Amino acid sequence: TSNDPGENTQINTNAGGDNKNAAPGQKVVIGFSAPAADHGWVAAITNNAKAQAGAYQDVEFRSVEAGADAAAQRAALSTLIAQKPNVIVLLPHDGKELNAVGLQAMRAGIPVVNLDRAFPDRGAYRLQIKGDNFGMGLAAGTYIGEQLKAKGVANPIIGEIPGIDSLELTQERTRGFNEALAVYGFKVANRRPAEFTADTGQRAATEILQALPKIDALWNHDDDQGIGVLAAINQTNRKEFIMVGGAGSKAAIEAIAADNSPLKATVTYSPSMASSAISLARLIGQGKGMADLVELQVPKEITLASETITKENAAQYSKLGF
Amino acid sequence: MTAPDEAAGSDRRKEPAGSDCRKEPAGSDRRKEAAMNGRGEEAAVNGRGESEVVLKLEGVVKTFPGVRALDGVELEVRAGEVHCLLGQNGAGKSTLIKILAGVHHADEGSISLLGRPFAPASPQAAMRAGIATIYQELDLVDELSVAENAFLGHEESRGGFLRRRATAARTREILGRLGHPQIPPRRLVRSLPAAGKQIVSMARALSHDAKLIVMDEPSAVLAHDEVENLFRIIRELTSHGIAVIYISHRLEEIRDIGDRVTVLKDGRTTAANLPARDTPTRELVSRMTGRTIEYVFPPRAAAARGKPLLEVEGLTREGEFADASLTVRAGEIVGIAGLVGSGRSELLETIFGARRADAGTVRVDGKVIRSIGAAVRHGVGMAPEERKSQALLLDEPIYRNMTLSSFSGYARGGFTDAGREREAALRTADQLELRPRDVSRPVRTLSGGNQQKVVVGRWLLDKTKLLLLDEPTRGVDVGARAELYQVIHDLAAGGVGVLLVSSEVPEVLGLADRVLVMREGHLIHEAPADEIDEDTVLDLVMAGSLMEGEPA
Amino acid sequence: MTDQSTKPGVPAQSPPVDAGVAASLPRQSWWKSDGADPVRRNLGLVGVLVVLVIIGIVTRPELYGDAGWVTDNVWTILQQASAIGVVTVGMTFVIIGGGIDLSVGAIVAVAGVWSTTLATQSYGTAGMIFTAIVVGVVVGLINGVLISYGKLVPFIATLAMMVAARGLAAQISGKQTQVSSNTTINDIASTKILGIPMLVIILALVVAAGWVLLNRTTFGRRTVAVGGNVEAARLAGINVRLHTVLLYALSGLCCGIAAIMLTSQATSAQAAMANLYELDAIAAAIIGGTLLSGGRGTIIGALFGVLVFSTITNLFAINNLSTEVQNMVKGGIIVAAVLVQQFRYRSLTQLFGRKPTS
Amino acid sequence: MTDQSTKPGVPAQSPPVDAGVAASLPRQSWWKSDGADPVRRNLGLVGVLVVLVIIGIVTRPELYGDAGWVTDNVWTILQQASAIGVVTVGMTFVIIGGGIDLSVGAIVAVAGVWSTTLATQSYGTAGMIFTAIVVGVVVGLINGVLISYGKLVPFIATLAMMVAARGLAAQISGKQTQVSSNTTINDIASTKILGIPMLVIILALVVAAGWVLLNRTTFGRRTVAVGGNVEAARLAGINVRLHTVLLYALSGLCCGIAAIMLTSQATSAQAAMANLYELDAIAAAIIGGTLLSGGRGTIIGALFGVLVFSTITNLFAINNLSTEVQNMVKGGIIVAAVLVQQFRYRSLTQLFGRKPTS
Ligand SMILES: Nc1ncnc2c1ncn2[C@@H]1O[C@H](COP(=O)(O)OP(=O)(O)OP(=O)(O)O)[C@@H](O)[C@H]1O
Ligand SMILES: Nc1ncnc2c1ncn2[C@@H]1O[C@H](COP(=O)(O)OP(=O)(O)OP(=O)(O)O)[C@@H](O)[C@H]1O
Ligand SMILES: O[C@@H]1[C@@H](O)[C@H](O)OC[C@H]1O
Ligand SMILES: [Mg+2]
Ligand SMILES: [Mg+2]
Repeated sequence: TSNDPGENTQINTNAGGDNKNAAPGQKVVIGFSAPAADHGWVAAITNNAKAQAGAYQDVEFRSVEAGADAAAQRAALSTLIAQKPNVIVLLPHDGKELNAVGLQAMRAGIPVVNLDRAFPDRGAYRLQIKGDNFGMGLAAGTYIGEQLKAKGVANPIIGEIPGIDSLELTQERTRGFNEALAVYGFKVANRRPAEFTADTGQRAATEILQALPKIDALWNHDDDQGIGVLAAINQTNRKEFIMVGGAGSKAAIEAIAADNSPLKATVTYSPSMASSAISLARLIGQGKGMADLVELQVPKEITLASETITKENAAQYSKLGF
Repeated sequence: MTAPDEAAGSDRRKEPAGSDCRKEPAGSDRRKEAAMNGRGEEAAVNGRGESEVVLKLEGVVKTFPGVRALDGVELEVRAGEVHCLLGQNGAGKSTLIKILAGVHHADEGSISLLGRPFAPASPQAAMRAGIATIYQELDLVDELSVAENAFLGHEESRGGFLRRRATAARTREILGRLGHPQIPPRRLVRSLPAAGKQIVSMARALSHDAKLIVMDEPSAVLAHDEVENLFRIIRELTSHGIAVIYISHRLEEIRDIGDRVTVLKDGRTTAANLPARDTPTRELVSRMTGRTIEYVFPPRAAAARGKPLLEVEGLTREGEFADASLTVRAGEIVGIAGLVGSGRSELLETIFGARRADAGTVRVDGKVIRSIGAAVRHGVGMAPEERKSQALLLDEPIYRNMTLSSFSGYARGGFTDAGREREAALRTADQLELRPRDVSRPVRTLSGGNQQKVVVGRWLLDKTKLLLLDEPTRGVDVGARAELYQVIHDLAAGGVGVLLVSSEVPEVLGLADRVLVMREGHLIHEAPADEIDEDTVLDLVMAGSLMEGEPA
Repeated sequence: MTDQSTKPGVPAQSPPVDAGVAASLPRQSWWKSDGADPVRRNLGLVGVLVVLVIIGIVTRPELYGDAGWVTDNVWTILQQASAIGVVTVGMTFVIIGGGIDLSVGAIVAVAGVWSTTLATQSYGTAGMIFTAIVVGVVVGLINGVLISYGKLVPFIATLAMMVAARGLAAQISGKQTQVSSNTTINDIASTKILGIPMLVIILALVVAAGWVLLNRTTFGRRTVAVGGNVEAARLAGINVRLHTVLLYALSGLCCGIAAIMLTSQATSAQAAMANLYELDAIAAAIIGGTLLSGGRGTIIGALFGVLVFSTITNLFAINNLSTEVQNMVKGGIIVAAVLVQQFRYRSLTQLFGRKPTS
Repeated sequence: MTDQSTKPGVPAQSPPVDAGVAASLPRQSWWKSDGADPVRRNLGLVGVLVVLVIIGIVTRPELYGDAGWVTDNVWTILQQASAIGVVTVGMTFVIIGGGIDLSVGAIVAVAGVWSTTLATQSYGTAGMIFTAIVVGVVVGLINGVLISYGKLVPFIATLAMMVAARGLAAQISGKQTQVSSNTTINDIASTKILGIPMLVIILALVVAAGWVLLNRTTFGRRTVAVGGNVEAARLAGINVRLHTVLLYALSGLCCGIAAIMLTSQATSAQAAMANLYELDAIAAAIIGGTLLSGGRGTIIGALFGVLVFSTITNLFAINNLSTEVQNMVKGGIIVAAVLVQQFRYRSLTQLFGRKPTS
């Protein structure tokens, strides 16, 4: 997270040169839409997409702002569809709410790459690239379970700070988390949602720290709101627990590497998926497949793995932090 | 006014005051029509002055938190009579009629309507029982049309849909009866002048088939000619057997229109069923106030004319008034007479800087004034016409209302001094006989007349050099009026210049040194007060409209 | 007028002595008349709309050159305005009646979510529509009762309802987006009748019904009275409490209808749907000339208010302004739109309004 | 009264007979007086607070058994209330003065984001505080000017500002969370003075200043006058326009202060910070007894309103209620809190107000 949106984007420049797909081909117009970024992760998505598109000479990138909600995005997309781009890359406000638009575009002969928030209808997309929300929770829960088991804590007190609670992705993460903890016989003692922003993160963390005079572990779903969570921890001078973050921001990775706060790990949900989406959209537009696969076409679905970043591997990930 | 020689005031207009106070209905066909309308003709006149008792109150008590507004009221109203209620400000008149109208509920006592016990649970119930009310404070909806206001709550409708044409027609008919056929039924009430609104209020009362119409100071906002018109309507109503309860602080009106008088004092009936014409003023006043008032307008020592304080030259606001020039000297009281709508309030407000002039200048002490701020800084004060909308903070205590224009003066370094404000307010309250005397009470709980005293009192506190008074005695009772006149005189004697607008010609004549007459936006006449009489003023005021018919 | 005086029952008049009132009633041309006031204001809004379209033409001539696209775009704008437009009609009534309803967005969400639960969907189209409407009306009734009989300030009562109803919607939906598998409902958003999108027709019907209700029925006139001067309304015998309850129920009804429309557009419903509709609806009503303090307002104006907002959004979309720039510009346009209305009004008053007095 | 009768020129009076008036004025205890009205209302809120604490004690006795924890918890609640509390003080002034400020959350965001850009941070602590406050005041001034001189309805003007300022904040921040590396600022949130958290001290100072300003200065009197009856204020010689501008500037100032407080708490600022503060602040003010239509309100009441909200949140947290249940319960508590105030008021009036009439 930093001042300059252009900085630290994660793109694949295909500099290796042995990739046949890198060679400029037929021109592809890619339409792109993601919700208005009021938060680092979403901002990174848009920046990555733009930067990745910029890396190709044969891609024309046409981004439409999605406005404040699903309805606004729907409106923006109708105008985009009317302009007939070759491919549309779309991170919807809500997959289910915008499913109909996906169908509409596909019917109009425009392949849709559905990013992050999944369309329920398989006919509504040509390619779906998702982060693994459930897997993210699973990874966080597993890390915490292992750590606490190693310390021999019997009945650990575990806190959870999810993001906006009404989002399905939040629910999935929580489910994954609970499932992983259940394996160790643990469960969450208190759960205070924030709203993906630092001030709400601070608020939720303060509440949870107050409600739980002693904590063994804390999972915060989102590293952006994590800035506030860490601030609250600092302000209350509490360090008796370990904390795990989510998504994998640069600041979080640095803090993990520095190892001077309760933040010991973060589970990734990388906005680099936007870069991949653009690359694959280009291939779809050009009718090419992925070079390393036998298939002639790009596959239908890709789910990214959620990796766990700890002090040990932080260096490796530092360039992927957003 | 309530001059002791009431005969002089009332004779001029009074109809032959026979012992039979029922007026002859205008025509027999109309009498039939009235009967068909269910107005109960037979109920009206069943003998000389012995008509049926419509309403009877016994021992009615009503308490508000901290105030016993009614404390055993007795009242008897007969069909076809105009029954006047007299009483000082705060005596409980409005409270009484609100009980009749179903707005308030009596704590104790009995009320019977046409012989049956009556305790209206809501205004609706009262209306259904045949009581229509014209309230002291206008109760109209600005954004509805004249017709919609008249029929609000009992609209002409079919299945919830308005019958607009029928409503308009009925409204037009009622307005015609009221002598105002020219008011368009579909005009928004917002755009009517105060007198027009009063007429709509009356139209609403007439839109019900009422047996009893209660009028709470209907004449307060009316000019002279309008009052005559009102009386014509009241006579018409009573001729159909409708009973009218009439409240007014103008005793000469009571003599003119009233049949019997009941006097309230401090929530009690102190005299009932006095003959309206024959009871001496002195008695009425002493029943009301518990004292006698020797004279109303204090004698005026020939005013020591000071230097010109206010100089207005060629002041114009298009559509309202034009080319007004006048001077007020220090220690001088100048009165402006004119009809409602002739532009007097507008002129006063423009002088004060509350409206921007299109042309002309206003000078105070030789310095040009263009804004209220400048006016106030130069010692000009104005008591506006509409107390509720223009002057009062109803929820704030009396003393803060009194010091609204002067609290900075009592403050030190921006910090207010409530103690000094309270003291000052209390002094003014005493001066004006404010009731109750507790200056910490919210103004909302005061009776109408007492609220008016607060408005005027505000400028008595200040170091005012020039006082602009717009209808300062509207709704103020006889006793307090005398006090107020005295205060105005004392101020003038102390060198304050006063410019006074009043719709009561005797007030202008009795109070002012010099009189200006305004008609249709023009100052048409000027004379020393002792060189002009009421008739001349009235002729001047009316002449234009009578002769030209169509307003310019 | 003169014909009145001969009618039986009207007493012979002394010559009408109404110089005072008459003198202060300057003759009004229709244009300057009170009745024309809302029309004047709305013309201001029409002006704003025209300017927005002109900006669209200037910035994207190639799009506006295509007649088919233009027609499509008009329908798009109207469709985007449809659900919020319906909500705004209800809101306008509430505001004119002296209240405010902060819970509209939340009501849309509960109604939408409730009608799309699996259980409800099993009752079919009628069951879903019925549920949405009943839920909307009932929540509205609760608002009304809290305000009328509980004597709560409308702002607080409906704020509490907003919070609670969003919670309820989350509870009902299990925080999952509820997908509608009812094709009849889903098709509403894509159906056209005689070339006009069904959603636009629904909006038009609701607006027309609202106009009639406000201007041609006792309910409407009483709404103005209750909002303009409660005391007067009460004194006129209007049952103010009952009326207030009905107003909020009406708003709830509109929310129920909007819930179906939105569900159809999104083929799904969720607890966060219709987010901040309350602000949009209030803003549209006020821009359309409704007095926030009650007692005055027009349905047509409110519709124009909604259209201004959705046209702005459309303009941004076709020019692909970034959200932050969009927001900054939008703030400016809102201010400008209101200033334009005032300007027209005042300047016209000056041009035609004041005849020099002789 | 009697001293008047001897004055020259005053008509001779028979002895003033005002015994009746005196009789009709049963002595009022201070408690029942109108002056005590805000106190009575606030007591209602204190009652609500007490009930919330009791629920806390009953549901989590083990926590409330620990004195250290209880103290900590009090500070936590107050700290959570601090930034929004400061905003609410400004909002209360605006509402009492007859306006409304929907842009407070957005102003906090612009002020916070602007003061934490790298450029501003390079000017150090004073530079950051100065920037936040100046930005807050300037945005407030713009609101005030639009409303006073542009004659825009406050709701619309500040709504437009809300949208625009959020856009500006996004623009300035490049939509990234701006991390504050200024330790002095960051430490405000963790510093305690004499055991009292600095944030709480700031809140206390702002509330005290607000109280004095409202109740003891000419500025406060003007505010009440302007909000209670603009026309009366104007005719009493108050410069209504200027005063209105100052009110919005005051609100902006409070937002600037709150921006620093929030930045310190989150050690960062971002465009979406202080989301929906406008609703919270308005609700707190109104629950605290401020009339939405202006002319009446109390600072202490507003503070209690804020405390009720943050105590509710705290109660939910220590009982680990889920968001949706939390929201539903919160709606109910808001309604209950307001009803309790009314109930106390009325029942007291009934208990002491009406002596049996003889
Ligand atoms: N709602 C109220 N709450 C408290 N006191 C009230 C209320 N209404 C009236 N009062 C008090 O009751 C008394 C009677 O008031 P009321 O309005 O009936 O007087 P009134 O005779 O009509 O006076 P006026 O001639 O000035 O209109 C006054 O002392 C007034 O202050
Ligand atoms: N807010 C509005 N904006 C634009 N046009 C309107 C608006 N309201 C009404 N109109 C149109 O203007 C015409 C007059 O409207 P209005 O409501 O004044 O009609 P009305 O009730 O018939 O008038 P009146 O009551 O004077 O007879 C109507 O035909 C209507 O179509
Ligand atoms: O999936 C995203 C999540 O990872 C981020 O933390 O917040 C925004 C979401 O869209
Ligand atoms: Mg009265
Ligand atoms: Mg006048």
